[in-house]
Amino acid sequence: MEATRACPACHQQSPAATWEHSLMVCPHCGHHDRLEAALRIAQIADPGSFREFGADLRSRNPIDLAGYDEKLMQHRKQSSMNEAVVTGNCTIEGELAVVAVMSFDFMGGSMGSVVGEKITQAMFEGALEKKAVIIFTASGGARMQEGIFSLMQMAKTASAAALLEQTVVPLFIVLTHPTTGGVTASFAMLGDVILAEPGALIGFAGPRVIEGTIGQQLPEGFQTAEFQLEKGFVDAIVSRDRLRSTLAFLIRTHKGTCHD
Amino acid sequence: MEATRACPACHQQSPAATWEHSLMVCPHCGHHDRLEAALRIAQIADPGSFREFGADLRSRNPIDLAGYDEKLMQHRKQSSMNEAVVTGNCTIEGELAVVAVMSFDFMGGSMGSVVGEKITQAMFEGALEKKAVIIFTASGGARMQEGIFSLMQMAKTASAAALLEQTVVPLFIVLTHPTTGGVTASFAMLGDVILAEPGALIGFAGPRVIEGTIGQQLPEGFQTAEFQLEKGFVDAIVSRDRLRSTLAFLIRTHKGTCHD
Amino acid sequence: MTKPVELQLKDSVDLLERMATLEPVANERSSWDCVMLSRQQGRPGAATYISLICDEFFELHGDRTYGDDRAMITGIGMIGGKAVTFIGNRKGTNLRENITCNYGMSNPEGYRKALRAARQAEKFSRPIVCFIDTPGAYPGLGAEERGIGEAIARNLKEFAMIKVPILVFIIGEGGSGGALGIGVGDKLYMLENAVYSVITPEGFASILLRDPSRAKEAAQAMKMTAKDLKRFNIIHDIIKEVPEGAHKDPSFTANIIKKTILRDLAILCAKPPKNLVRYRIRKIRGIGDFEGTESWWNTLLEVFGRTQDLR
Amino acid sequence: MTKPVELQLKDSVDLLERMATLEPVANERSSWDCVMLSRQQGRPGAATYISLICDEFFELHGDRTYGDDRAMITGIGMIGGKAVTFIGNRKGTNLRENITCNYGMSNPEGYRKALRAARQAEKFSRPIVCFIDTPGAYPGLGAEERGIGEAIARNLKEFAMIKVPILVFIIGEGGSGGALGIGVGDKLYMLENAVYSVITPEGFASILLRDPSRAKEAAQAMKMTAKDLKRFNIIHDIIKEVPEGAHKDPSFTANIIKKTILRDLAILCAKPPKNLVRYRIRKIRGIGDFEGTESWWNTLLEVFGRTQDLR
Ligand SMILES: [Zn+2]
Ligand SMILES: [Zn+2]
Repeated sequence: MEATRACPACHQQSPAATWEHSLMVCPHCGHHDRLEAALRIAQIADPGSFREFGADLRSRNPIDLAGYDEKLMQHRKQSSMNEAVVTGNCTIEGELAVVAVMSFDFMGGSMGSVVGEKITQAMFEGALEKKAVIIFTASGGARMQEGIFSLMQMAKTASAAALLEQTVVPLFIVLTHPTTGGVTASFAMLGDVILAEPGALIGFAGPRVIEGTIGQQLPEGFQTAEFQLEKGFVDAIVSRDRLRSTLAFLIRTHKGTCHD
Repeated sequence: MEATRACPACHQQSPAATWEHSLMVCPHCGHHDRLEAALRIAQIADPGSFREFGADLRSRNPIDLAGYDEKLMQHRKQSSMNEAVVTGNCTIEGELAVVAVMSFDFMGGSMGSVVGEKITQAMFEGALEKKAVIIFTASGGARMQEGIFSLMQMAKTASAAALLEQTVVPLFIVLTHPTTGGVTASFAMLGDVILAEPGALIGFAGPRVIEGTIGQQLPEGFQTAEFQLEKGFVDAIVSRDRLRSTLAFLIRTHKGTCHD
Repeated sequence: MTKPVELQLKDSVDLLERMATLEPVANERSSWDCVMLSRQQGRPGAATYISLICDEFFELHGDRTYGDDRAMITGIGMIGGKAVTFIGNRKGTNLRENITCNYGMSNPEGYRKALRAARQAEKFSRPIVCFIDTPGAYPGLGAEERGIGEAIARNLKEFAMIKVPILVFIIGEGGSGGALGIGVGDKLYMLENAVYSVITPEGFASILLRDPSRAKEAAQAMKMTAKDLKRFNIIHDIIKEVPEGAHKDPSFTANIIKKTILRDLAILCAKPPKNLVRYRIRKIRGIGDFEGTESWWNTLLEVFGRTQDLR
Repeated sequence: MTKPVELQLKDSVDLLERMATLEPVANERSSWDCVMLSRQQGRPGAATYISLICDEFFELHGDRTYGDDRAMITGIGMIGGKAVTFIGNRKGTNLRENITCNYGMSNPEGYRKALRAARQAEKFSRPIVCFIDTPGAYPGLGAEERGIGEAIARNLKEFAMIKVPILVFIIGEGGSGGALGIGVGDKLYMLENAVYSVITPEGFASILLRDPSRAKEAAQAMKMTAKDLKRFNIIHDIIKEVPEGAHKDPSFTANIIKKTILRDLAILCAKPPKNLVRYRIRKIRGIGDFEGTESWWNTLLEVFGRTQDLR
């Protein structure tokens, strides 16, 4: 009998092959399920074009927090990733690009020194090689286990974005479920174009924190991609099957029509 | 018996000399009454320092509108002004400045070709002589008797402000009662610092037009200087007795502390 | 997706022939007729022309500050292999859309969205095409609260300095400051039956003629048609429509717009950015009709000489 | 209004003598004590220091887009004859003010107001002094609707490139992204009893220690005091307070801040803007603790070489 998989949103079962064929979008309700970084890259990059960099970076324990080393070790084992972001070069419909893909599965996609460093390196690679930089975000925010160092990664990635801007290389952001906290308040909101996957949760403060502030439940649809589109912070919501061609179109239309 | 004058706001009588002494601010309620351009200049410029320019400019009748020539003639006679703005060079507490003072008394302070031209010339004078430009606004908007030419004065004065910015010369705006329409939607909102006199009406659409849109009366205090401060469009509300020293302070603090 | 050159040429010839036959009809239309036609439900809007002109178009939303104003459309299109940023007023094509688009009347966030699109275009050397079609900025409470005056003023200032070509087409109603807010550019065109004015004829009639019912007369007196503005040298040229008006054959007009864009961009994209800006500002600087000192030309050049980014 | 030089010197000597006697007390204070002290009602805030430091100060309001956030103070001050732009969180000095200032927690318009002040300062070559004192950005509905994440992010990016010196003083609570939103600069100082952290100790305790009551322990583990951050090389120096804390003698601390500002500006104002920015970004770029490739220095220089405005 064929293996099936339940949709986390509508709970309907679909064959594993169907899920894969639909790029992990539920064929019943359109729910965009979380993707592993490797799968995301396979969906976006031209086959065989991806070359990873920065894979050797490993977090230290900068504030000597008890248990952090073990936690990291455990996540490396569980997730088959070294950190919460994978970075590399590739082509997309033949267009050169630098790609960074965050993964919520690795410590909630939290940004510590390594994530900040790899995002920064990706932007610098784009700046130097004049290649569009594309970042898929998925994060609960700063990695508080690294204390003040995690906060500073916000400034570090944002200043990298500032330099990237200065070199007139485009930064494209794809917000995926969920993107919150320190990542939202740094590079995630600094794209020349910001796309979002349907239904993704996008915000700064977490829903429970806001509910604590206002003393009541959040309105339906608050902090979704659709909400952010209406509020003017997202350029377009793009379903997963159109992401690849959309990114290629954006790269092509950001090369300069005049004076180049 | 001494001549008295009633306050348009609180209707209390005060001696004419008291009005003059208080810079035409009602000693009872603080109402800032409308000032003639000459009186404004006397209050702001160092004595004897004001040198007018552009006084020879006269409106034509660009769209051949019946009655416009007569209307102009009549206003010139009534107001002892040639147009709705007076421009010139002066010093303020010894600091060099270019000053433009609009007058609501001349055809509602409306902006036609001459007003647009004189404002533009004032900004260019500032740009060339590296002198701060200070504009006191008072206007009902574009001078519709000049048709499309009046609309284009908005673009003209705004592009002058753009060039002024490029030469790093400060533009200070003082919004006085009332400032609406095409003047609000051009140079009046383009100051590096925007001051306002207390109680001044400041807005784009006129109150009656908005009431027509929303089908009800406007809330108390809507479009006042205080409202605009709260909404973030005015840097500070400055009472008339402190305007002169405030402008001098602003000129001094906009000369550059570093690298100059 | 571009047509081969022969077909393009054939189109041009067809166009010229049809244009030749149109002149008289348009000539007979009164100012008020143009006002009515420019406002007519079903007249092609920015979205229609964009879709007829572009091989591909991707809409970009939002001002990154407050909201996404549906009354303003912005995005990137490919036209003849060139990437172009489009900015346009949007009225919607049916009653339902009219409402979501607020009948083409933008709030401040619409003008800020337009400015964001323009700055992005400038950053990536994409030329800009604007389509004007609005009764004016929205005169509502929220618009005043969020600074509609500031938003328009900022656009007038920033668009004057944008370092890529800006082509402006007034395709329907060009209503006052709300139209001008996306109307500063290098080349300004009006469709044959479009209008452009400082106030609506109704407003002019009630304020200056003291009788709102005299709007027809006001329209005539205000000189707000394409021909009037061509005579005043405010616009560069008039874009033809079929005799009944653009709604009868949108692709006819779209085709002329497309050709105009491609022709102008070939010329303007070649100019150094500072020359572009200088020409644009000189043109604006010269608008006005008065007696007295007019020796502004040398002054302007001197001011340009002192600017920081434009030398 | 500036004091003659002899008096200034005498102040300095007095200061140094008093400082010498203070060391031990501060050394004994626990992280949690600092947290409590940094939050204490009556601790001097940005407005207090500004008034103690400046000969004259003129507050400027508003973000020119949406509102005037009382939780953020911006304006121009004269200090020792130099014009300086001040930006600071404002909590208010009594309950009533606490409420109008939202306890120092800014909405997006507060960060945009700060950015406007910074850009004006840059335009007119005025150095910038920031005072940080906030529990964090406001986690409310409106803040999310109006893009608090975007507002902070933009500040981090723009402040990195501002071409005038930026001095940052953490005077009380340095709460997370809300603090960092006005915290990117050339020199970063912390008052002796100030704290700076990625999350409140309470938040850290409830999330990582799974027990909100263990905040005191969390404060220690997070290493959020001035001494911790000095050891990490995140801040440049520690500004002294009198033993009981800055509230007991605000002018004591104000005096050191003033001297620090005048000393730093004398050095930093002399540097070419591009060197300033390069140094600032290099410092930020280097923060992080990891194993693996670290050869970023040459890359950064190369990237700088390709920037448009900074060569
Ligand atoms: Zn489903
Ligand atoms: Zn009174």
